Amino acid sequence: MDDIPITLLRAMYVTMLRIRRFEEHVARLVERGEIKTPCHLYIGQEAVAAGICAALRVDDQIFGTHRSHGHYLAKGGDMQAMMAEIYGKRTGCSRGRGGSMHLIAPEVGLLGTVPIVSGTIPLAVGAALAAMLQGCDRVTVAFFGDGAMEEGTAHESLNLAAHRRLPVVFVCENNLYSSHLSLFERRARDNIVDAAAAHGLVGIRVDGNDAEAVHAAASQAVARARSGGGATFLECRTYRWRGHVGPSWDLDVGVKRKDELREWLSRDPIARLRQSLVSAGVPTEVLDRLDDDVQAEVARAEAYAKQSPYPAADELTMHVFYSEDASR
Amino acid sequence: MDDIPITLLRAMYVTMLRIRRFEEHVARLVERGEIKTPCHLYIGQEAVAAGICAALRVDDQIFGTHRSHGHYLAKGGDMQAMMAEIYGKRTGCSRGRGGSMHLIAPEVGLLGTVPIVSGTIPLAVGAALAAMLQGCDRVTVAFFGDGAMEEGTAHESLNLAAHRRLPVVFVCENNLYSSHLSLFERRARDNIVDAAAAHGLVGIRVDGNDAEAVHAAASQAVARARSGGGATFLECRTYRWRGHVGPSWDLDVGVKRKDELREWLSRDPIARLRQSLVSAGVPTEVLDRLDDDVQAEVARAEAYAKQSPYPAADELTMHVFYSEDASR
Amino acid sequence: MNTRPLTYAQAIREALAQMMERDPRVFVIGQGVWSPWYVGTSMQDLDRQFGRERVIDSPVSENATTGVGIGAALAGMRPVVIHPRVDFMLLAVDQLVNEAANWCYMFGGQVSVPIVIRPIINRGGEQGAQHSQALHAWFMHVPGLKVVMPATPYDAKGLLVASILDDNPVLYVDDRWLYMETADVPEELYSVPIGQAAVRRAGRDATVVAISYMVKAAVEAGERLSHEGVDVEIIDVRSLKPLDDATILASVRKTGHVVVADSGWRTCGAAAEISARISEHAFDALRAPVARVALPDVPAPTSRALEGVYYVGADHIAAAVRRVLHERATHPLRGRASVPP
Amino acid sequence: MNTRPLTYAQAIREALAQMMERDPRVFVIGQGVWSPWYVGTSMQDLDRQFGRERVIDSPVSENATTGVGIGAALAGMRPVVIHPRVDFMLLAVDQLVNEAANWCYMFGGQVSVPIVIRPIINRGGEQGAQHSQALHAWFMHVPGLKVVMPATPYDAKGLLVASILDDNPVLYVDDRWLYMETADVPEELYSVPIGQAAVRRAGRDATVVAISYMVKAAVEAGERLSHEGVDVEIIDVRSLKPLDDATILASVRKTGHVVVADSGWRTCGAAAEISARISEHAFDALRAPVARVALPDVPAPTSRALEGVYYVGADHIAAAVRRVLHERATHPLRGRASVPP
Ligand SMILES: Cc1ncc(C[n+]2csc(CCOP(=O)(O)OP(=O)(O)O)c2C)c(N)n1
Ligand SMILES: Cc1ncc(C[n+]2csc(CCOP(=O)(O)OP(=O)(O)O)c2C)c(N)n1
Ligand SMILES: [Mg+2]
Ligand SMILES: [Mg+2]
Repeated sequence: MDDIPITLLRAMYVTMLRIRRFEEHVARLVERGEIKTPCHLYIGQEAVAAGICAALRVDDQIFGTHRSHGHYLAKGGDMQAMMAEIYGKRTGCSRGRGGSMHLIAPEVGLLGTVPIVSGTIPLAVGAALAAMLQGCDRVTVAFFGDGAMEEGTAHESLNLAAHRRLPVVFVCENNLYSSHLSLFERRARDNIVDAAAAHGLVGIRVDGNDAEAVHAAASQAVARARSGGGATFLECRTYRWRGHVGPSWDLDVGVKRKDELREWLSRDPIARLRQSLVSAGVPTEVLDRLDDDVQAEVARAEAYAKQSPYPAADELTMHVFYSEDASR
Repeated sequence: MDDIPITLLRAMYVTMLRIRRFEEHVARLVERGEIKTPCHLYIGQEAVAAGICAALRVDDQIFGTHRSHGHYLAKGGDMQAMMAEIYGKRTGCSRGRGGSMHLIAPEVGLLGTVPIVSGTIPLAVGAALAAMLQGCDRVTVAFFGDGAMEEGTAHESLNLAAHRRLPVVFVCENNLYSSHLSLFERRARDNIVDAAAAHGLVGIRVDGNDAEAVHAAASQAVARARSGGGATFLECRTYRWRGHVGPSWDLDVGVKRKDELREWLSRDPIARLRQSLVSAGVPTEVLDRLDDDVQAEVARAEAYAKQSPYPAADELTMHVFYSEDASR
Repeated sequence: MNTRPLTYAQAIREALAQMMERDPRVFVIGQGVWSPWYVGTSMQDLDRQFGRERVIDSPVSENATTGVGIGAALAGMRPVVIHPRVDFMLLAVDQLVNEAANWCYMFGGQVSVPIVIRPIINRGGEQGAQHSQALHAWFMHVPGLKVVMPATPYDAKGLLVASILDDNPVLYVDDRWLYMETADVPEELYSVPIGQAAVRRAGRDATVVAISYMVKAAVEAGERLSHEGVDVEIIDVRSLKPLDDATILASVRKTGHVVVADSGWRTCGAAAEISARISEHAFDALRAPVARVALPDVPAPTSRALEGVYYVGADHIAAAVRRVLHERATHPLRGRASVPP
Repeated sequence: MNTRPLTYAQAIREALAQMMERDPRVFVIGQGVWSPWYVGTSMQDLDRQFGRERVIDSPVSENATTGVGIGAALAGMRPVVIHPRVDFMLLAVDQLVNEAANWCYMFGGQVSVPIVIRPIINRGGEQGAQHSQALHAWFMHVPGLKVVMPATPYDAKGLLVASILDDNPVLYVDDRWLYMETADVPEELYSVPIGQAAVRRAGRDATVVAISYMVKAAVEAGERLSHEGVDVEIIDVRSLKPLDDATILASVRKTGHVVVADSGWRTCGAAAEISARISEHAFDALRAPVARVALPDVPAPTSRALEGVYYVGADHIAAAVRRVLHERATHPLRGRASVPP
């Protein structure tokens, strides 16, 4: 893994910081009551989005879930547009029709994130089929959680992708919880990755808090997909620090996970990558300055969102159907 | 396997003959235009239904599919009532509302067969959950095909059964086809049984044309379920001789399987069990007499069905909702 | 009967608890049933009271979970299957329609599927298109399903009890927007008959036929209109299928003016059916066209600015009543009252 | 244009073939598309002509297959997803409604899902409850979906072309009972605009608004009634959503008597919506209540003895027309014609 160039490590570090600081601020805004749309925070899982997306080209495509602020930023989505969306503004990336759970940035290959669990998995397979039919070497990534593997749609999708050797990478972010239920409250064994082989796919388990490891696994999977070798299933083991939804630390709703959380806090993916960078000789002041920049960017995004107008009442019925004029 | 008592072998043989002769006759009736309801013939797969059901008690429960004449008879359903149902008569097991694809014999534990692929798999899991909640040691069996494993519902059901250690046996009759598509036209690998382990279940592959082997595997699975050991997945490898639907020999609709069929015809499960019985000292005349009896029974069923009345036109709207009076 | 004030959510909980106490066949399965985030207080501590074997929080597997409920019902139980949002139940429509609804008929009435499916309508709050859908009209359309939608705490309890006692699949659709409504509810077990509407306000001038949440809005509109001298009769349908035609038609024959108010989409919604039936059976009595108040044919937006104009309520009902009354004035010959005997 | 007689099924096939020839983005995916047992002759040899990479017969995975179509559409393709029975599509309603229908709105109109979903109604033949359902009313109810139901070979081709050209998700619902209908169809590529009804027979006395298969039945009924001196106007809606109100209302204003004929269930069906709209917008013109002809609220039986009474056709339409005309006689004051100016 030491062959990952330092610029890439740095880029991943910035991505992870941008996600962390953005969400920490969103958490405050939710607490202050400024933001109402349900926000499912990604804090703690940043290495997955950053590691995977660092292995992708701009024209590669990804799909996300209800918990996709991180995927949006990692793929290159505009922070201001996301903040405006979360505020319900007309300048939002979904023009105030989506909120936190429906993000899009087609210009950088984020084709959409939606909160129906498993909903985007077949969409990613379809985008991969499109690439194949179009004769492109584009790769598509589906991000989803451990809970999504309980939906039949996920299994149907794996089978379809395997059968047709489609250029898709399934990224299962196993954060050990599906809302208030831990893994063993939902399945007999901790063996999600075995679903891959059962459907005839390569399946790999990776430490989802290690950006470098995620990036390495993703690079292989993407290369396989791009070269016609078919789909890969990556189980990235990680943990969300906050509650299922909202800013709390999820020691509520009967979930007894205080000890667990303590342990996972000590495996902070950002601290870990920072350590790598420092070991590689990057001065800590440089890293601190990056953080300052990111915080300034978040502040600008907030200001932008706040000053943006809301959609007008008479726009309610616009966009039910597509029209080219309205799409611009 | 030589510890299966001869009476049981004989019983399985009779079951298989009853299925075979019944369906051969149904095939003729379809050809003659007397029967119109779509009939999916089980000929060639008889050892599965016979072997599994021989391991069950009367109060154990089963669910079937569009191809369930065999399951109905093996569990002890009344042949006359099934024939009348296929004729669309009021005396049919479903009173003329079901036809060949919707069979029921609750008095012997056949809770229902329906043609939505994978539709009854969760129902069987639910009946098993009921047994657990009721504190009974009843076991439930779900019969389904290889095609059904492509439906997400099947996977969801396996997970639920594994997670709660429910007393259910999943019997996947892998006849290598889902209507006109062979296995490899639908999945990457011939490894259906691996789905079991992926969901945390015991999975076993068995020769579905060997009634004794099926019975042995079923007995173990049923014993495990009954004793609180949880669910088992059995992949029974077999072959249907006829077309997906109707009496033809399925050399039609572009399915090039002439060679394959020839080979499978030579593995006739009935001939094989007959061989076992003969080896065990049962005289062939006895076996031939059994066949005569079965043929006579089929003739009686036909006569019964023919002379039975159709439902009256004004009964159309009866039974949309349940009422105790009407249920009798 | 002894009564005390309960919220709508508490009334649901009480129905479940009392039925589970009384009948060992009753159990609960569904997503989020251990979590207030999904079901509010409508199931609070039920798992502690009855054990997690009988109050089962399920994996994210809507279709199989629903099928498990149906299978358990076929094997002698009385399951209540919870879908914390109608939107998620879209994944379970196969089991609900292909299996539960058809089962009794398909097998000639010999067996029943005594199951309650409880999808919760949970909208607003900037959640958007996939977390706000109300599709009760779909289920009205399907033979073999009963559909109830309580609008008050009293009915929340009584209709849930009736649904569990019913031998058929019943869709019990509750609305999170009603959970904090409070009213006197009897302590005892009682049931509200499925298929009977309730007159929530008697009136002479116009009939408002309202569904679920819109009953509350109608009552508000009725208050307001009374100050304008308009005397509205409000019918709470309570049960969409079977629909209590008699109560609705009696009111329409009296007032000659009708507004049907639904919390679902307009086109092919429940209000369309009610409107069509009124036209069929009380055509002579109508002095103005039947008006519909319903959601516009638009997915739910998220932005508060759009949510504010998307949802309908008392204002819309009041405006529609004024409209139908106005139309009367311009067509003096319409309606039975004007037809010479 | 050069025309020649084609069956309805052949017309579908021709639309697919011509669109695939013309536009490399068009491809087909679904169950049974290589098998006449599922799709009749409507896709005959398409796989040979265009290759099995582009005409994909799918595993029994309705929801994922539909999602794959949607995903491909998002990535620049123009998929046609086939469900050989509406009943099987119940498993795909999640992707269809939660994703396809909502997508454009959810993302503020920036992207479209140019997909055609083609569920086939395939009933009768003693197949029963799980193989006979016609649920177009459901999809009318959902914002963001268009729904077309061709009744003739000409429309079968032209509406399919229009559906593929449309930038939005279109449900193209065809009916196996129409597959052998034969009529002249142009060889050239053409499209029939979505949202325009067609007048199939001009008449003065009563309007029959008919959907899909019921158009044929209405034409038969019209013939019969003409011998009784009753002159019926027949509207083929062609597109359920958007619905061509103007054409329907113009006819109703002319005749004052309406029968709406649908091949789906009655309660909350398409006929309910059409009836409600007519009442709303042409109330003054109505001389009798709008009558509905539709399937009874009963799952499909199997026995031929019951199928014979279950399905509706020309007889039912003719009877309904007679009924609405009779009602006129007893209420001479109803309808614009009778209202003094
Ligand atoms: C079809 C569907 N069912 C249920 C839900 C409710 N729900 C929202 S998020 C979630 C948990 C999903 O867990 P997982 O897939 O592990 O993702 P995570 O939240 O851990 O990132 C659930 C059950 C939903 N949104 N969609
Ligand atoms: C949900 C659903 N999708 C599609 C079909 C059409 N169909 C009927 S039988 C069948 C093949 C099923 O194959 P398999 O499960 O292997 O059973 P077999 O016919 O081989 O016994 C299909 C696809 C259906 N009945 N239900
Ligand atoms: Mg998770
Ligand atoms: Mg098979």
